[in-house]
Amino acid sequence: MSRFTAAVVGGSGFTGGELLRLLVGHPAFEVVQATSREYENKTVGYVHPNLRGLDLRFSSPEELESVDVLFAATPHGVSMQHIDSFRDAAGLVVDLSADFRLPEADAYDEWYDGHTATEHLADAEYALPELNRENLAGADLIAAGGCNATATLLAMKPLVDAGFVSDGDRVVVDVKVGSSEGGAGGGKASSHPERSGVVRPYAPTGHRHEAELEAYLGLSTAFTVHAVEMVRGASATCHAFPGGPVTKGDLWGAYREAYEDEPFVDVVAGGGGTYRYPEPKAVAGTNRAEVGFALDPGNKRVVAFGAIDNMMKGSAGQAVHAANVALGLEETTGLDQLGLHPVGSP
Amino acid sequence: MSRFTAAVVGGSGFTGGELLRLLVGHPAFEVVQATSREYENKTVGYVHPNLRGLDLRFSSPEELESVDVLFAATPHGVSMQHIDSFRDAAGLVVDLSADFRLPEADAYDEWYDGHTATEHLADAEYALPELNRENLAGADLIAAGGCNATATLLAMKPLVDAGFVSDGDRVVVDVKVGSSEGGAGGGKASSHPERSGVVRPYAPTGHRHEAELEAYLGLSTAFTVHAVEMVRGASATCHAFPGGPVTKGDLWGAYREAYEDEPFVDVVAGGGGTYRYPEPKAVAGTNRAEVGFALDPGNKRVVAFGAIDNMMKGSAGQAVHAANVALGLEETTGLDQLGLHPVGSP
Amino acid sequence: MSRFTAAVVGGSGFTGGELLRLLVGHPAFEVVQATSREYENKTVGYVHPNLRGLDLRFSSPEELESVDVLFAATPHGVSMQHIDSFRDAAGLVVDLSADFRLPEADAYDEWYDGHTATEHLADAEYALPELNRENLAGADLIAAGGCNATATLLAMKPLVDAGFVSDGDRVVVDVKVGSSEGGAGGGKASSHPERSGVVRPYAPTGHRHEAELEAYLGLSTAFTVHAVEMVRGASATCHAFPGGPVTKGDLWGAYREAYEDEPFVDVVAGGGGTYRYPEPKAVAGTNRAEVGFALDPGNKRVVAFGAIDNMMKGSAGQAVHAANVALGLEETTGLDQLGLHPVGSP
Amino acid sequence: MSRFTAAVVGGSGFTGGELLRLLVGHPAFEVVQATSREYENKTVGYVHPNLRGLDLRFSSPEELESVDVLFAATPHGVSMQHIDSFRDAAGLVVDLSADFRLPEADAYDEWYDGHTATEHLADAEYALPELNRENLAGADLIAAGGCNATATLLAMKPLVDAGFVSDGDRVVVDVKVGSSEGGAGGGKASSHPERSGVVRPYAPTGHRHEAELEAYLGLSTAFTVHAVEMVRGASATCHAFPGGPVTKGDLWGAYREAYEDEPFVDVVAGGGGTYRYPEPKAVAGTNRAEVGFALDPGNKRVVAFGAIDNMMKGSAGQAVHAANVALGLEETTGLDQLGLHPVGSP
Amino acid sequence: MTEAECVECGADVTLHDDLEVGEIIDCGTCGAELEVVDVSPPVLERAPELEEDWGE
Amino acid sequence: MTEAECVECGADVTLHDDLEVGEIIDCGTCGAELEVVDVSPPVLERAPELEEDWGE
Ligand SMILES: NC(=O)c1ccc[n+]([C@@H]2O[C@H](COP(=O)([O-])OP(=O)(O)OC[C@H]3O[C@@H](n4cnc5c(N)ncnc54)[C@H](OP(=O)(O)O)[C@@H]3O)[C@@H](O)[C@H]2O)c1
Ligand SMILES: NC(=O)c1ccc[n+]([C@@H]2O[C@H](COP(=O)([O-])OP(=O)(O)OC[C@H]3O[C@@H](n4cnc5c(N)ncnc54)[C@H](OP(=O)(O)O)[C@@H]3O)[C@@H](O)[C@H]2O)c1
Ligand SMILES: NC(=O)c1ccc[n+]([C@@H]2O[C@H](COP(=O)([O-])OP(=O)(O)OC[C@H]3O[C@@H](n4cnc5c(N)ncnc54)[C@H](OP(=O)(O)O)[C@@H]3O)[C@@H](O)[C@H]2O)c1
Ligand SMILES: NC(=O)c1ccc[n+]([C@@H]2O[C@H](COP(=O)([O-])OP(=O)(O)OC[C@H]3O[C@@H](n4cnc5c(N)ncnc54)[C@H](OP(=O)(O)O)[C@@H]3O)[C@@H](O)[C@H]2O)c1
Ligand SMILES: [Zn+2]
Ligand SMILES: [Zn+2]
Repeated sequence: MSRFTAAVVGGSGFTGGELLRLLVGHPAFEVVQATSREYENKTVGYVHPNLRGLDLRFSSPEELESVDVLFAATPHGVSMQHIDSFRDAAGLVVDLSADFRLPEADAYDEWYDGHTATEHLADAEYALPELNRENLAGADLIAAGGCNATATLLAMKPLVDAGFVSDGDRVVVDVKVGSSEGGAGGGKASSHPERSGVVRPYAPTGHRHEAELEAYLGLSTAFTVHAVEMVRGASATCHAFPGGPVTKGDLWGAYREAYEDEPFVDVVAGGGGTYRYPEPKAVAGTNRAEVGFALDPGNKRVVAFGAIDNMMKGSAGQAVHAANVALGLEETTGLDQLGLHPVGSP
Repeated sequence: MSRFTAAVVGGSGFTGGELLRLLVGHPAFEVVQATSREYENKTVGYVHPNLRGLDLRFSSPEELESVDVLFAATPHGVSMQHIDSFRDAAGLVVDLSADFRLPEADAYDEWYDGHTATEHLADAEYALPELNRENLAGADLIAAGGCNATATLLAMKPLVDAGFVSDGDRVVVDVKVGSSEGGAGGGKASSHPERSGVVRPYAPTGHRHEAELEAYLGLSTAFTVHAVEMVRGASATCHAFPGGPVTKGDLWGAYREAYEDEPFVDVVAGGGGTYRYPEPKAVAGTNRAEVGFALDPGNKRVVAFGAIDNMMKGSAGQAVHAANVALGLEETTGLDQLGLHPVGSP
Repeated sequence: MSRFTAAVVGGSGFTGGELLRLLVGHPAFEVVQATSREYENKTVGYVHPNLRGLDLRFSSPEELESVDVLFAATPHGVSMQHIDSFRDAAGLVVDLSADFRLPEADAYDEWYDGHTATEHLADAEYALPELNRENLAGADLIAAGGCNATATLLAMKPLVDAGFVSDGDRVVVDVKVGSSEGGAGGGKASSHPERSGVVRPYAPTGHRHEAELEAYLGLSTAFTVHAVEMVRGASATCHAFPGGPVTKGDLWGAYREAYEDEPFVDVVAGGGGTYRYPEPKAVAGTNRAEVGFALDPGNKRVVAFGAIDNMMKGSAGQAVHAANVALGLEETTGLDQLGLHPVGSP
Repeated sequence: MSRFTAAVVGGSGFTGGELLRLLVGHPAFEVVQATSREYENKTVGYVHPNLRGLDLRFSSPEELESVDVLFAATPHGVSMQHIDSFRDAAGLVVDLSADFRLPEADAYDEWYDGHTATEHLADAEYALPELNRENLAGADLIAAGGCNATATLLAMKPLVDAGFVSDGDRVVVDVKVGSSEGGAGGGKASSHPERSGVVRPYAPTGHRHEAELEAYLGLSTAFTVHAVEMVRGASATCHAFPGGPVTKGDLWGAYREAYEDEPFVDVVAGGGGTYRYPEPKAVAGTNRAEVGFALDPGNKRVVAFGAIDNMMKGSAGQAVHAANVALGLEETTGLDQLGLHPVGSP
Repeated sequence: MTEAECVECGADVTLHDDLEVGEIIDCGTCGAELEVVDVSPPVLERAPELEEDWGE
Repeated sequence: MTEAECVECGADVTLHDDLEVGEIIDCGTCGAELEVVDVSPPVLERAPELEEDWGE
């Protein structure tokens, strides 16, 4: 197997830590740098106790090593600002922030605070292979999707592809997420006593991930995001109202068509036992997604579900998956982690 | 203050325990009986550790004492079967099950397994004072609402009353609930290792509480209920699409109109600090409801929220509140519990 | 009933919030001031969502109102510094910090950073009525105990009183506490993702509460404190090795002797059902303590348990209880909250 | 690499599921059978959602396939009863129950309900390689240790080996465990509403794992086990009182000596950052153990900590590790899972 | 080994040899619980569902 | 004590005496954070919001 050197900018953060976990166990990568300004010179294990065994210290993002692949796991706006030096340092840049997720500069004016490096937008490819596999091979700038967007895109894609939901239709997306979505820097509302046990509408309307749904599925969505009691996990419940009649068989057909060859997606839709629909805890720690659906004939509604680990399939795992595709590696390399059963609130 | 004797049938269950907690602290009630078949002759504190101080033992439901008020906290179907003896034993019967919640016998054929005591349906009053106060005074058969229905009814009522949502409109209701909703008898899926940390679509479609929304607000709803990590709490997120334009001021007007004189309802809609929208943990252990809304102009959507303690405002608290009204007591008597802050996952 | 005015210095903190909750529901108190520097002029409900109904805004601790009772819920060192103005403002000062808990100035040099207002130490009475009731009547400076110390004192007192454990004996105390013990200001280790689900030895040795055990029971203890997953609660497991033979009957005798007339202490020691030994969640939100024991004849060991709500019996509740005694009120006034069942992780 | 066929008796249980997860990902094993009476003919994924991808159905334990290695993950007493057929079916039997853990038949009379297959006891080897590596090579009956015993053995072994604690000394062991320890069959006390958020002394005295400490370290321990809020994890806090003076340097020396060559043990003892002492959540899902210590000079005490995943290092992981040794495989084969960070309450 | 079609999702379900009428198996694709109503040739039907009872 | 109308929900907000321009208070009804932009007579405006930053 060919081997590639890798750097993680923002290695002390939550998704940066996940990247390190994945790359350290990945047979084709060798991690040569992880940056942190706050923890410069501290061992990686100081911050990430699961990586105590790793013989690596954080270094400054000011002095980037030259590598094959640079992963950036920094807050919105940082990659935009440093994209030139990132691309100088590495042939392939994989960014986990929103900075290169949307194809059009305009969308950044509408949904974010504008864009300051628009000349790179045309080079960027959306990382989710289930949507954009064909454009990833050989890409040199990849933008990992938003976690809530990813859960929703995977849940809705079969319905869109099969034509059950289309352009004008308004889909209600009700998302539940864990606290790791907020990153390592959390403020007062993220303290354990305040954040524990909540069902908290933290983004009741106007969520930025609506833009990704629009851009990549052409879908109008009305998003509401709730913080719930878990650390890892994003679960999207999408309420769609197809124009015409749909049967369970139609739905199975659509989901099978979309995912039967996908290595990371399981369709879970109403079987027996305890786990009948997608659940984030079943995929925590893995790059897997569970998607599924339920039919509500009385309301002419299809409820589509998508459950992922926000930091994995929703971010770092998706990033590594896309890098595998871009570099011509076997897609699942380094991403064969299995979920845990039983498991509490991971 | 006049005093009333009370019995709790199903006193060893979850809502039965809540009834006992409330009645024991209620200045106008004296509890003379609590039934349980499984725990007959055991002290109430054997089952409910918070009531260790109570000098009362469970007795058989076969031998009902004659009391002023009989509260029944038994599974669906039990009250129907025993309603004659319940009404013989007490002048006022307050039932927490679904057995007398719906006004029409037909609805029981559609949503439940039919009804075997239809002759009592006409006597029954729906317990929620915010909807039905005027009919409760002097009632002698009262049916406490469903918990998910209660959260939704309280969230949506102002929008219906103000005419922002009307008959034909389809409202998507996405509910998140705690494990106590399943009652004390839980099976495998309710065991701690399997139930912990879930975001589990347990009633993806076809939820029976749609019937109460139809009956009491004339509203068509498309319900989906998720089990999430908490023991107490039900939180309804209602996605409504008013026909015409609505402003924040309109919404504040509608909610204030509906609730400014209500002793148990707080409107929480986007202020500052950590707690900006309704949250179940803020009302856990109390008879309070938090309701609120957010406006999504882009999607022409109003998101309405309702958060309650499923066993309190959603059941036992609502029952005692209704009994207070029926008996001519001050409405808040015995129901002045305050929530806790901070609190984890109550 | 006589009525007293009260102020809460540090009203925006966790125990300050509990004081407010208790005093607002207390028939003999009227809250006239709650201070906060950070939230000056904001409503109390902005910080404490359970007190939204309260018509009071935080004011500056620089301008203290003249009141009957001033409660201080500030970090260690603050009361020491302001004790003169506190005592000027109020006839009775009840302090929740450690500043006046220990009788001897020396002890502050050993366990804390010394003491700067030693002239008040002689006036201070330790708040725990179960230990010090006789000295509280008429006191004008009261120091609420430490929460871990309180749980341990209540668990061990019967064994000491009965002579089963004595001076030279070394008792191992293994404590488990919730996240609210850290107060509202928590840092990174208190963020939800890092703090969730831990069994974290946060004070493996050298815990300051050993000093209170020494001072008030004459007991040498080897303390270890673990943070575990809950917000409220402190549970002390005390491993004691009596010199001579002890029977279960002896132990029941000792605990009954100590607590049968105590209004807030329940002895729970190995009965049937699910709740056989003291558990913090059964007393969360209340001023109650559960204490109990198990006999280990093979190891000649007695295991003594104490479970409380750290912010209630372990702090604010204890403070109000002591104030009731000091002011000649019925001890239980305003402190009749019952625990919840079922309840999750409160 | 040589390949071995494997069967899991009790494959529908919690540790049976972990065995399947490990064996499916293990390059040297091929799983040919998983038994369950309750789920006969159902897919493995019906019970274990993390193994949906596995093409295997449960079969009856009455019809055992002939394999190289049979793993038994059945309740105490079952292996004893079927040991002859187990050993007929496989050259190597690895048992996860207590049935062959103790070397002497007498000990079963004292701690369990006696033993009915004592003739096999002499063949059995204790699985924990850190204690018994030299006897595992070529073994054909292996008994995985108890989970609480494992956490304690690993924590205490360095102190015993270094002579800081010896025979007569009484060590207090205070254990905190997750709900998966109870297995999949849990009753009422294990239901989510009752089990959530507890600090529950479930085995206050007389815990059977004391026997393993006695047998394998020659140590007298006074065990108390608490159920706390987590699903996976066992954490032992051992309070030891060495006869003579001990320094931190001595302790570091002892732990390093014991574990520096061990692939699965990390020593974590008071460094910086958030994770300073052993924590079960840092090792959840892995075969790793964290051990550490704190010195309490005032009390002449050493506090030793051990944290593991009860189902992994405390059972299935230990079993696979021992099988690797017995079969002459690289010890870490199939056991390279890394923990997660951040992670909630796994 | 024989196969039959799942009535829920249409996937092929592999059946073991000593199939008996009344047995319940789950579809490996959709997880539906299927009852064997005939054995030669095998015919499967959706088995009656056992829902968790959520009172509310 | 003076009063002013909350610009968010229309409720009356009671104002303390020594009100200063730039102070932020919250409306007792809707909780909105209001900035004092003038004192005589008092004028309140919605204060710029400080959102929790959720990266995702
Ligand atoms: N958390 C999720 O679930 C999730 C999901 C999808 C996408 N994302 C995206 O992934 C990115 C990282 O999120 P996160 O949750 O991992 O955040 P995080 O935990 O807050 O970590 C941010 C990291 O970036 C570094 N950093 C911050 N400012 C920097 C600067 N100006 N220059 C260089 N390094 C800087 C920080 O380290 P130092 O400050 O020490 O340098 C830290 O290592 C974000 O863009 C987020 O939107 C996150
Ligand atoms: N849990 C909630 O959040 C909630 C919310 C709203 C409404 N409700 C409704 O309230 C009712 C009670 O719910 P729950 O959650 O409290 O249930 P639960 O915990 O299962 O308790 C049921 C109680 O009924 C008794 N019981 C069962 N069958 C009986 C029979 N045939 N005759 C007499 N007593 C019988 C049981 O005791 P023995 O078996 O020992 O006699 C037990 O005391 C249900 O109708 C439910 O729909 C519950
Ligand atoms: N939490 C517990 O479980 C517990 C148990 C037993 C005892 N205690 C003791 O109770 C006290 C309070 O603890 P907590 O957990 O409630 O703390 P907290 O949540 O951090 O609250 C501290 C309060 O003090 C105020 N404050 C801080 N510094 C101040 C100063 N220099 N002058 C005036 N006010 C100041 C803060 O408000 P502003 O900064 O806005 O003014 C805040 O209201 C501590 O001494 C603690 O040891 C706590
Ligand atoms: N859980 C832990 O953390 C842990 C840690 C260390 C050691 N252990 C030990 O590991 C063993 C398994 O524990 P667990 O927690 O995995 O238990 P569990 O979840 O209850 O599973 C028990 C398994 O054994 C099967 N079984 C039960 N009785 C049987 C019988 N008579 N013949 C054949 N199969 C039978 C069950 O399936 P069917 O009934 O469907 O056949 C099930 O698959 C126990 O001995 C336990 O002490 C467990
Ligand atoms: Zn199928
Ligand atoms: Zn307002």
